[in-house]
Amino acid sequence: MSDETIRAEAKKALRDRGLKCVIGWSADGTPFFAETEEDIEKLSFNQLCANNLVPYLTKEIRSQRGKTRDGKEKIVVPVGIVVKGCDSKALLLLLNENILSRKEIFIIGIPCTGVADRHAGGALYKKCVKCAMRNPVVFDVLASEKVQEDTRGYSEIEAIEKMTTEERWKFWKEIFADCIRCHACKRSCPVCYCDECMLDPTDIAIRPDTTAEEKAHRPRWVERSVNVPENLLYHLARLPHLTGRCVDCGECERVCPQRLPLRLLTAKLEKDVKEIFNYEAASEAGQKPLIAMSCLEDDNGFIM
Amino acid sequence: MNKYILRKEKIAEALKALGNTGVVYIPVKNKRGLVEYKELGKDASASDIRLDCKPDVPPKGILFPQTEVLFTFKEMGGKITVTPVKIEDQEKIIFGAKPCDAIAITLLDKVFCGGKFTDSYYKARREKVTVFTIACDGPADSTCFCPSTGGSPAATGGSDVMMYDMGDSYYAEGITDKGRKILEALKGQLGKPNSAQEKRKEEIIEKAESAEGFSRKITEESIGKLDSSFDSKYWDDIARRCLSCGACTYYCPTCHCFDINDEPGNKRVRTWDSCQFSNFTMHTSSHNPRTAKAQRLRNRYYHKFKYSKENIGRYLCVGCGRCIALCPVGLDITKAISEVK
Amino acid sequence: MSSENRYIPQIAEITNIAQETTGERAVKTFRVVFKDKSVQMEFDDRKPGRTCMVSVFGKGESMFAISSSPTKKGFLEFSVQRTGRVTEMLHELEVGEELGIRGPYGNGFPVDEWKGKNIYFIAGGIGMAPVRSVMNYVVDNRKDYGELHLIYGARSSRDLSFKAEIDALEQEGAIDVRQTIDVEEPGWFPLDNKNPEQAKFEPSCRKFTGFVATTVSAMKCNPDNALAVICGPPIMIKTAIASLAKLGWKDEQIYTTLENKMKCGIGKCGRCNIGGVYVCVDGPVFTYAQVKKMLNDQ
Amino acid sequence: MSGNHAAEGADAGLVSCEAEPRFEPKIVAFLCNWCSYAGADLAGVSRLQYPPNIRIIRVMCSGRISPMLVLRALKDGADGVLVSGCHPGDCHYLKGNLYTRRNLQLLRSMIDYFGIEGDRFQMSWVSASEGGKFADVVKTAVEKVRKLGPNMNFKVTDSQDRSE
Repeated sequence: MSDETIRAEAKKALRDRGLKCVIGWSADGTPFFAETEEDIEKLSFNQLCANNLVPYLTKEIRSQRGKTRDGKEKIVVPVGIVVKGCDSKALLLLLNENILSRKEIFIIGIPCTGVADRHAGGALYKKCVKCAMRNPVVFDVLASEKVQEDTRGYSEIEAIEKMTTEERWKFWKEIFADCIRCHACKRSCPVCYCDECMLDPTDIAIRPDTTAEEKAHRPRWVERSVNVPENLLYHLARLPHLTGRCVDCGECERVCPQRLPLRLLTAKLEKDVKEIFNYEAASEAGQKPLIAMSCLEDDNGFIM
Repeated sequence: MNKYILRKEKIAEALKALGNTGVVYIPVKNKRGLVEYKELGKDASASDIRLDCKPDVPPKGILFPQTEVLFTFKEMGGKITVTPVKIEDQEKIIFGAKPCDAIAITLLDKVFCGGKFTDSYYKARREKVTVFTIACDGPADSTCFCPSTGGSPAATGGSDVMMYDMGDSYYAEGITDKGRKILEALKGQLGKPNSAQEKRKEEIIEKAESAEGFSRKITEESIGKLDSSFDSKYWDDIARRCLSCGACTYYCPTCHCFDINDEPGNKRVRTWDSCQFSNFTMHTSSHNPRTAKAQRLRNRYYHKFKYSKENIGRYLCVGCGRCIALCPVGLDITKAISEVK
Repeated sequence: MSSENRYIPQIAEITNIAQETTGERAVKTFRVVFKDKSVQMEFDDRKPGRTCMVSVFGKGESMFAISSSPTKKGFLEFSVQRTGRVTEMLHELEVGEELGIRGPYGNGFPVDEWKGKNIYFIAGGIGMAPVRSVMNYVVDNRKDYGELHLIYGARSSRDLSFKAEIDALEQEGAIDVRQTIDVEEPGWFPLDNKNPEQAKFEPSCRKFTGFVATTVSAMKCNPDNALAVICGPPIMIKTAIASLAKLGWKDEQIYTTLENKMKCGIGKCGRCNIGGVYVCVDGPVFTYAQVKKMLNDQ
Repeated sequence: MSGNHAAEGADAGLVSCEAEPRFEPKIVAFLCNWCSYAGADLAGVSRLQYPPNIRIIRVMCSGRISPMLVLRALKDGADGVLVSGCHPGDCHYLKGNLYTRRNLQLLRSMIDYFGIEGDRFQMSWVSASEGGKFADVVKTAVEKVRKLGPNMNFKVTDSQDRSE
């Protein structure tokens, strides 16, 4: 039932708002960029449609930005996107961070009952078994009725916290010995949109006017060697960039070809942020970023 | 007459015997459900060997490790001393490879040891590796397409010993001298094949030649089409979904691109690299010949089927299908090459 | 011997550093001598225009053309522009310090096929480094070749390298030298970039203002029994070739060097390919006819 | 982890003045220029004794310290990291230390979560007039890290390294 609504709404928006394209999924679950009415016929939503499409939206919008030759701001052609509940939270986070502006996007929301885990032969993805964000939080139109949401639990995180330090180190050392640094987690993350990433030594945004000093003295925070210390630094250093920003859409864990439980990292971050700062990423529109705010009343915790 | 029967319950024993001649790598399922090659006795025991499926991780890392120190250097008062790292010369046995992975090793040989220059690190390891391959019974899973690349479920390329599944035992046959010699040494644990098993083996080979059961394929004619479709807009359409991560190249048994960097600790380190990363071809002048995702994706497919045919006379793809299985956005090399116009 | 380790650099000591130009994009010419004399002999009987991987230990390696001619034995010279991680450190090295060299790599210029021909050397900016090696080689074997012309362009007069050397060649009359700069300066005859053919200037005028391609058109380089060697930034190569084409040059007569990011230098790391061609082993010297056939990945 | 690490800590700078050499940790201390560095200066001027294990790096404000600097220090061999700044409200730049508190507090719980002892990363507020407090902060920090032993988590041991 929701496929017809998606296609109807997408077609209407494409015509009325002159969208550049509608980003959605095709029936086999792969991301699909529908640019014409007959493309839109291929849009669909089912359990295979697991990708978070927001990274594509960010690229489609930001690639249109910039100045025309005579110095005026380029006009951004709006883009349509189909979002599940967790995708919409990521989208709301980007709206709150002014990376995207609301008028540039037409959002078709789909209340989601869970997507398939591609490594487990179509079984429900672990994150979707108990999901607190099934209904989209920002949308222009909904493709079906809202569904019942569960409450968010952190049982797995508490289990790890109860371990002794040695056990935890052994647990994580094994995981990071298997990481092959293919960057799938970073590239599929909706809130990871920097042009230049400090976790990838080759990722330098060189422009014709970049001076020799800039190129020579850009620190290599993480080396290219793939071993436990470098992998540990890569994942450990990625977390501060996600503090109060990660919405737990679960893409990093879902796309990881080595099947590393990366959500155990982001969920711990989320739990800490809620406990210490009583802050939840993308909880409402216009919310200020956690790290960019300063507050006199924060408690000092372990600070001497 | 180098044909033997290895009963399945005797495999642990045979592996122990092989362990005396060198380090044995066997496919085992790791804690997260990924079948990969682990060292027998160190990270894996013979009982959890998995010979019934295609390993998720190819044996490439055994011959061409992801991180490898080339040499270390010391600087004293402007004077440099370079000490090469001693290239290991342990005997290694890969037990339970699939035919596509074995052929992939011969392709890596062509890249690293062919042409004007030879890569001495790879060559030193390669000379000490023996490959025991187990023939597949038709496609191992839905992503396999080895017949389209000149291989087959029972191809013996790159294998020293070929084994066929007889149900309760394996029919082992030495292909190369190294394979025959190592089988001779194992004679104690092996039996002789009877006529029924000989016939069964012929059936397996025959079925493999007929490429029965392979729904996924790339035709020669669509590969030929690549010459004219370099500038087709099709590449932009499919590359729009690509996330530029390195998953397809790191799991490909024949992808061999690497990066060399000097790292703290005064060492020059070679690591795997991926042509899909955005700065793979970035010049220091900021000019980047393959700056668009479409150019990079096209370059990978052309390298596998057109450029390799021109340079080493063979396709650099063995049809194992791992890049199809692992792509987070469902990009499919067989679909792309068949559909591009 | 195939088992030789191709990644270990040979150690060489810097014996002389010539500051060619100063400023942000300074160019220095490093003269280096191998510690191991037998290695030096191997390098001495090379073709001009071959390249080497120069190691600055701790920072990395980069591929540079050997800018000294093979006729000058016993040392190698590299003219390096300060532009990135390795070159910035290289520019801080002093005489007596050591660096690593791997090579020689690349095919070099086919000078034997050029016997008896007139040669136009057309260089832009740091493109002068590979041109210098083949130009000096040709000058040292002057009797084998016809007329020699050099058209050398840079951003400004301060950015022109090898001044003394080029002036000396001009005094000896070995080469007809024309230099051009992008930005107007006194004493440099201004050419009109739009229609260079109508430029009127005395044949003895040596210094011009205008792009290299403009000077090529203004000089009306004669394609009969001639060939051109063009090195420099991609845009300059494109426009210069277009000017030559207008003057009736055929693609096989034009040689150029292509630059790509290189890490191994021996055709293994899969990075410097244009289509199926690996620039580090199949190039860097190609005729324009070959370049046109390559699938344009530029 | 809590065994006597004298043997293993051999490369960690042994002070052999006592009978039995004990582990001397290397601690990187990022001190904010206006308060903590001045506090350290005062401790020195007034001859207060505190362990020599800290390597002081002066920064203009504790807000300058990004989590990456702390992690990279730990990875490059520091056994502990101390970040010290002005008391909340005293910051020369008004809010620098507030950002530090919010930013680095989570870092400590993440480090602990990974099995790298949380005590390896410590923070303190020391004003320009608190020479005594600075000496105490350094003493407690060094003792805590000494108890933990050398930082082995970021060492490449052959078994971990995938490069065989």
